Amino acid sequence: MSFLTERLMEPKLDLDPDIIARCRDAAGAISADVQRFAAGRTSVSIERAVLRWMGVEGGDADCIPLVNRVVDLQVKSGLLSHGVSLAFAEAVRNSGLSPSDAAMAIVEGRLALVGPDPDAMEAARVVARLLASQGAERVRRAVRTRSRFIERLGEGSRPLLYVIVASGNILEDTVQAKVCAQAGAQIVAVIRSTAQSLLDYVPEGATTEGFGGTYATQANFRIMRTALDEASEDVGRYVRLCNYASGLCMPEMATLGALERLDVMLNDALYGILFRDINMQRTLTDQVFSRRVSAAAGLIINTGEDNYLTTSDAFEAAHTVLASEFINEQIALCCGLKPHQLGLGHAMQMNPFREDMFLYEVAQAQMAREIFPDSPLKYMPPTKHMTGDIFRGQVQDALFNLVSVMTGQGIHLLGMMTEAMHTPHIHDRVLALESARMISTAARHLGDEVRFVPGGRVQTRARDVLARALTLLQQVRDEGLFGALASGRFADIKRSMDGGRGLEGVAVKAEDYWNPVDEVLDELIAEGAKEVAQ
Amino acid sequence: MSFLTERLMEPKLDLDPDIIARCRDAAGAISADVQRFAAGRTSVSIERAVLRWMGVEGGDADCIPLVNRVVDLQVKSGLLSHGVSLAFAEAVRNSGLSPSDAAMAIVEGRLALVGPDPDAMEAARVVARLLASQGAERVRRAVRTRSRFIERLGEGSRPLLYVIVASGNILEDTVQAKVCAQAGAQIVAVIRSTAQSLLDYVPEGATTEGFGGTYATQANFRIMRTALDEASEDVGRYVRLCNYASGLCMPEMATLGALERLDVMLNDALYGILFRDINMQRTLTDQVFSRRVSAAAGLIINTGEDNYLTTSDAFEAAHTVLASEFINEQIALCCGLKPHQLGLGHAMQMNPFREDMFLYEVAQAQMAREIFPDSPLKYMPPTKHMTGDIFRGQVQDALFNLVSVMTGQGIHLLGMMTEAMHTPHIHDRVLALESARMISTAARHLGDEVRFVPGGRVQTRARDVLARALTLLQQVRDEGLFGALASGRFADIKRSMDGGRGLEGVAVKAEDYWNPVDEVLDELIAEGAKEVAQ
Amino acid sequence: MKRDEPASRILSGVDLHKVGPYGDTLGDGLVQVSFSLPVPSGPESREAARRLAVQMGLEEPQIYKEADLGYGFSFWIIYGKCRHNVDVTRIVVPKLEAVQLSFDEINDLVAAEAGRRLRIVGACTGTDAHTVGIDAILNMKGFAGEYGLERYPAFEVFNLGSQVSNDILLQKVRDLKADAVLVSQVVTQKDVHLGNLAELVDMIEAESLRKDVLLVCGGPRISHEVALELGFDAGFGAGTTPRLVADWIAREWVRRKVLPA
Amino acid sequence: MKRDEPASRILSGVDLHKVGPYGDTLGDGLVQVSFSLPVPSGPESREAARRLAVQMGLEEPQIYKEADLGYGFSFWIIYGKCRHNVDVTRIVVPKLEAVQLSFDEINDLVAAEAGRRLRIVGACTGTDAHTVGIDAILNMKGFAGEYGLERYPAFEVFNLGSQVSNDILLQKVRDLKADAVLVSQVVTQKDVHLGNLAELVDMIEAESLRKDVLLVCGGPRISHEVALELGFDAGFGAGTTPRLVADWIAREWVRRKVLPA
Ligand code: B12
Ligand code: B12
Ligand SMILES: Cc1ncc(COP(=O)(O)O)c(C=O)c1O
Ligand SMILES: Cc1ncc(COP(=O)(O)O)c(C=O)c1O
Repeated sequence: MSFLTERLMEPKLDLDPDIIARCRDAAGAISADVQRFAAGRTSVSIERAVLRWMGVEGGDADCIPLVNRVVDLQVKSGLLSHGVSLAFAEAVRNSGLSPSDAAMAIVEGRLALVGPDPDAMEAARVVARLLASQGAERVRRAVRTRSRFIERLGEGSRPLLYVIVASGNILEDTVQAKVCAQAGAQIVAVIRSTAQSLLDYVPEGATTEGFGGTYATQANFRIMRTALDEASEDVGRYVRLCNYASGLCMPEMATLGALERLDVMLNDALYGILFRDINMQRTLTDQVFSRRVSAAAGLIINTGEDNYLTTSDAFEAAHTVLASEFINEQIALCCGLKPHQLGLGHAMQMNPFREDMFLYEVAQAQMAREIFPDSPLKYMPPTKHMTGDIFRGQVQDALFNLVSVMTGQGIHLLGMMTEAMHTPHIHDRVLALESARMISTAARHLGDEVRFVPGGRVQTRARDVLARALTLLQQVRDEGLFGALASGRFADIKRSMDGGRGLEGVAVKAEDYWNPVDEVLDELIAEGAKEVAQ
Repeated sequence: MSFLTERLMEPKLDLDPDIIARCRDAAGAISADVQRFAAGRTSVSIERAVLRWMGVEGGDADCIPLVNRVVDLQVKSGLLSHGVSLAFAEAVRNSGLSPSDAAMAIVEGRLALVGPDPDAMEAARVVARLLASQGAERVRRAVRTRSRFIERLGEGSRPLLYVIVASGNILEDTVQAKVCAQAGAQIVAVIRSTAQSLLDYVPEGATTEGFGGTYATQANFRIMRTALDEASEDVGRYVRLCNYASGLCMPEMATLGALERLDVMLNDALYGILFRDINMQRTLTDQVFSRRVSAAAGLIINTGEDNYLTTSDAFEAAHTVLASEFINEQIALCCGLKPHQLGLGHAMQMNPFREDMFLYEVAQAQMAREIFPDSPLKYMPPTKHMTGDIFRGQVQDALFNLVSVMTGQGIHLLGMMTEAMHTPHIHDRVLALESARMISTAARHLGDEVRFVPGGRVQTRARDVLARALTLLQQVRDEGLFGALASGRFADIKRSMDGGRGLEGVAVKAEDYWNPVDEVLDELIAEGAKEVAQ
Repeated sequence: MKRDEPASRILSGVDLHKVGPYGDTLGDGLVQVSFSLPVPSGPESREAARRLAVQMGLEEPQIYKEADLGYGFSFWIIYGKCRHNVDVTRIVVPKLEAVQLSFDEINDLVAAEAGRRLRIVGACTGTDAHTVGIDAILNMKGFAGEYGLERYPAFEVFNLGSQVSNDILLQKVRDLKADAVLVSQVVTQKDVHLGNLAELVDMIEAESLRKDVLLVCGGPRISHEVALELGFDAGFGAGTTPRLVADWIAREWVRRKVLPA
Repeated sequence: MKRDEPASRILSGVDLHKVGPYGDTLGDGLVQVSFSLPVPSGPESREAARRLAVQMGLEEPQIYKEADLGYGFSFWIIYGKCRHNVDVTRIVVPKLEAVQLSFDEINDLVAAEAGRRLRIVGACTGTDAHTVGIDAILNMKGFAGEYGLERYPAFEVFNLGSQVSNDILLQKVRDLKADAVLVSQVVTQKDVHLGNLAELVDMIEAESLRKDVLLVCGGPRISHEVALELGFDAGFGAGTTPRLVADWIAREWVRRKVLPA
């Protein structure tokens, strides 16, 4: 496993460590609450993810994933709260079929999906554990392959330059991704087709038709990983692959990412709640499972608080981003993720014509680095104030690129001059990469050379935002995260406990709820922790 | 008269004041030398300029300027060393004609050009003084008009944004200049047609055909000043006009600039010597006259050492620019110019792909500000490393714009994304102005907020360059400026004492050399100095 | 020579019958073009890029940037002299009338003519989740310093939010007896928005509701022309301010009351 | 799927008979265009801009930026789908052969075939004062890590510098019995360089020196094709390195010695 450790610059903002500690305390309480809530629940997607860990792949004749068909049967039987794994393991044990064949047999009615008799319980558990540990073996292999790649090829200097491909056609995406790699990209993210987060299944197969993005499927993950492995060899540098563990299938996406050696995944329940109107109970529950999977598979997660500034004003609402980063950090740590796996989101979204905006953006970016010194952070470019003026856009993005190097960001998403217009054309990314690389080189040690005037605009701004974040975090702690979302504390958007999509897929766990993956995840996470300790 | 005073930021580079003082000493010695040399000489262009001050305008039937025809007669008579003014004044006195009519009469052979008899000498002097003081009156009026404009309308915040127009057609230029003014330009420079600096006359009339620029003529000056006055009213801000007092007609250009209320003029003998192969004796002599005219007329001069970095490497040769600024400063002060009239040239010309180039450019720009705190400086954009990639160009220029605000430059020439391709298209300037304005606003107080690490890369670089500038200045002092130019100390170009164009137009002044303009200039300069003192 | 005086008067050379691009000299036709080609860079593809420029009507095309992007692609920046021109005097554009009424006038007009609040149903439809635009028009807070429609006493606003399917929207239109339907579409890749908007028109027509409602759409890639083609009554593009929409709804509603189609 | 494998193979869709622009999907034809118009912005000029794009062969042109520049001008940024395409298989381009000889090989070749140094006269002519380019080719120091022609034992170089009139150049060519003349032209506004270069060819022909010298020109806007059209023997554009020029001169000189025109 590789670690995204950057040299941290000397702190420059004179932030009060006590206030930071109090923010962490409040966020810790919020997170504990969420954790408690999620611990008592499962969801259809968690159960489907469990089946995927246990080796079920593929779809039925109509391309409906077998995992959906199987879990739906369990739901129909009213047994979701017990989980699906034991019943499925029992079916495998009885039939002697491979997991996927067993699933197909169940779907076709050739095999029953009924929980084991009390006396078969232990045998079913054994089978379940065996299948899950086969999944774990694949994940371990993926982790090892990644480590070896990085040891052999390295992955270039920080910040890691991150671009998206989004043609809708996975074949076209692979070529575009390779072009990006050659132009200097270090992370390539495949953006999903617009509606995918609302789908309660993961589509099957290689796909060539998507809108505003390409469907995330296991086959597409594999195709893209292969292409990027080739590109990595070509450019002599490991190129990471990113996708989304987000939306209604968050747990399954994380699982597929773990199995198919993705390296980075966007993962943030708050994003789904606020921007996709996904039910909060559902997605916060799903998130715990997904983050544990990411922790286990050495994935970096990217969180989505940068998005708040697309609906709220970046100057006024900067503290909401910081507060959310604290919450996301605590939730992630609870799930076993290590700080170096946290690409906490933030963004440069201020009106470029605002006086001293550059100073405030520097303050915000520098603050994030100082408060989360061991996390790579994910720094998003200006998007909201981008216009159809591509020439102006190049300038806005150049300023962003400079703030990024100056403040030592870890993951740097590239701004595109055509942001306000379309998903990027093939050369848009190359031009953006060139700008970012030029600026990283030209300003390489700027961060080392610059200090801010004590008590000046930059320091004052940072302290201000931190103070407001503390107030907000304490309010959220008092209301609870669910309450805070209901009262519109983030992104100026209000969501209710029972509103949004996907609540029907949540079940309070029965007394005897069990699945083998939780155990396997504990093991993998412990192994990872040992490695870090070494 | 208005003053380009900017708030100087606190010094940040910890430069040694003693080294700076020693640089000034050396430059002072160099300048005294040049001044001594020039004081003993006159040139055809100085004499023509004297006639222009005395009121001669217009051309003969072939559009050859009357001043050329008259001075050529004087040259033919072998009397250049005595100057033309007394002979001309005598002709006016004898004929009772207006200066231009008298000139025409001389050209047409209807009036003789012979020096006054010894007993008419005093009367001729009186007439000469009268004519010259009429010129001075026009200049005073221009100065007053400018002051009133600026008092009434102001001219916007610093740095003054400077753009060029260069369509070749003065009418087209006026429209383009107005578009610039509306987009935020504060200085509009009309670039001259390519070969004009090599012409030993100033073309006559409004012109619509030029290559790489528009001819500088008195009529064109007037047309453009009128257009910019209209634009100033439209935008509620005085827009300055710039042209060149440079090339073989340097003294006349300065004179026309003074008469036609130009506000800024590029003026640097070194540029002509190095880049136009103009003879050094000629242009250094001409320069003293021109700078005194600029001093008298409240013109800002821009010097051209930025150009060195188009032939030399900007990293290696940075100290040559600084050394040249010291020399230009001392020569200018000797000529009566005040520090606020000195737009000493420097430029951002480093390879954008060089590591830490941004830091070194900041060091250079900051150093220039700290060493010449009372001068506006003229900061040139990247030109040499610009390519046909307009999208990259926008980024290079954005970095330049940022350095400019960050270091508090006074006059900011705008970089064009199309620099490597053509003189600007109408929207090129508008896009450049938008970028510069956006960055000035967004980073308004960046300079106030940032300090450099003591002994770090930025400070070390600045000290290094300063130390090397001192060594160079001491060498030049020892060799003399003429010798230094001969040995290629600037811009990697060698020029000889008698080489280049225009030497034949220089004459060592006779004992009795006299002209009325020198006196008038002394008066005007003294008036200006009084005003500054107030 | 004032700021709003057309170039034609200043240069006294612009022939409005033949308007073409302007670089730095009237008639130079200078145009900048950039594109990628799915062939590697090199002399042959350089010629191909040049020929494309020529086909586009660019004379003397100058290739200023040629970059091999790897994996069989190249990128080109070209300038050339466009020989096309347009007779501007003959252009007639269907367009929305400029705003004429103020906040108060709009409210007064509706009060006088309708005697009730007009019911407005707004939504961002299909899978589109971009609510900022429609919210800018509808929310109290408004946009660019203007109040949104919710602030007008003249309107009763039902903002259904994002990702609303046409089914549900139709249902609401029926239930709420909407006077106007405001649909936002921001994601336009592969023209998803066109299908989605056209479907709504069909559904509304199928329900014979067409003449009862004003059908309005908006979004950064929407224009009034496109809206009309799709069967909407109006379309509003990038930078639309709420009053423009309020004014159009109020006046159009009154116009239809007075002279029904 | 290697870096230098053409897209055609990877997507197995690129038809080399019909190559057109590529945005993000094969065949989309996407092109970016920008230009100013000498008319103020507004609905009519927007339509004019759109029609120009259509005339250029852009389908579904999208206007992404429309700016009024004041004083009767407007600026436009447009994207559209270019319907033109080019048959790349039929393109044949006159081009300089790639460099084949090394520094030493060039010197050896000249030593062997000429038995003396070739005399090279270089200048930046007319009123052009841009010497950096010609110096990059001629000076010892060279360019992009390669030695300039002065460093080659094979050549004797006379660099006349800038602003050299064709008269003086011709004089020197005669006096020095030049084997090759290298002319640089950087300023190209209003095509000044073309006249200047053509004049030199005429003058050299008039003096019947044409067959005695290799006539070479260079500069950022010069191409080999343009050079041939003007009557030169070769032309070198932006980014030329000295060895390319040295190689061409040496081999061309030898070729002519062996088979005189
Ligand atoms: C903010 C934003 C988001 C936010 C949206 C938050 C929210 N609640 O709205 C988030 C982060 C959620 C988001 C997500 C995505 N986005 Co988005 N996003 C943007 C962004 C940055 C700004 C859009 C915006 O808010 N503009 C400001 C508003 C005020 O302007 P407007 O929408 O044009 O509205 C004005 C007018 O058009 C008009 N108007 C608009 N609607 C209506 C309706 C009526 C009736 C009327 C009268 C007027 C009107 O009035 C408004 C005021 O003037 C743009 C890029 C950009 N800079 O434009 C990308 C952009 C729109 N997004 C894009 C994409 C592809 C997505 C995703 C689909 C990507 C993915 N596959 O994951 C996702 C998923 C969302 C989805 N399915 O819709 C693309 C769309 C490309 C295209 N043309 O198809 C863009 C252009 C970015 C890009 N270059 O790829 N996005
Ligand atoms: C440096 C420079 C100057 C310097 C020149 C110093 C000097 N001694 O050379 C100075 C400051 C003096 C200058 C002045 C002017 N310049 Co100037 N200048 C430039 C600049 C910034 C860089 C040019 C350069 O050095 N390139 C680097 C060299 C290595 O590249 P190159 O010339 O292309 O040469 C290579 C190849 O082309 C080839 N090559 C070139 N010549 C030859 C010859 C042969 C035989 C061969 C084989 C190969 C060859 O090999 C070289 C190595 O690869 C460009 C903008 C830019 N970024 O390109 C403007 C530019 C060239 N200048 C321009 C102009 C207009 C001027 C002025 C005329 C402006 C004015 N009216 O005052 C003045 C006057 C000078 C004049 N009359 O020529 C314009 C030309 C516009 C046009 N296309 O017509 C440009 C493009 C700037 C602009 N956008 O306006 N300039
Ligand atoms: C955390 C997170 N998840 C998901 C997405 C993508 O949106 P969706 O996949 O829901 O369309 C984003 C987009 O920014 C995000 O930040
Ligand atoms: C001081 C100075 N004079 C003159 C010029 C213009 O050149 P010319 O007028 O000689 O063509 C420049 C160009 O940068 C300059 O810096």
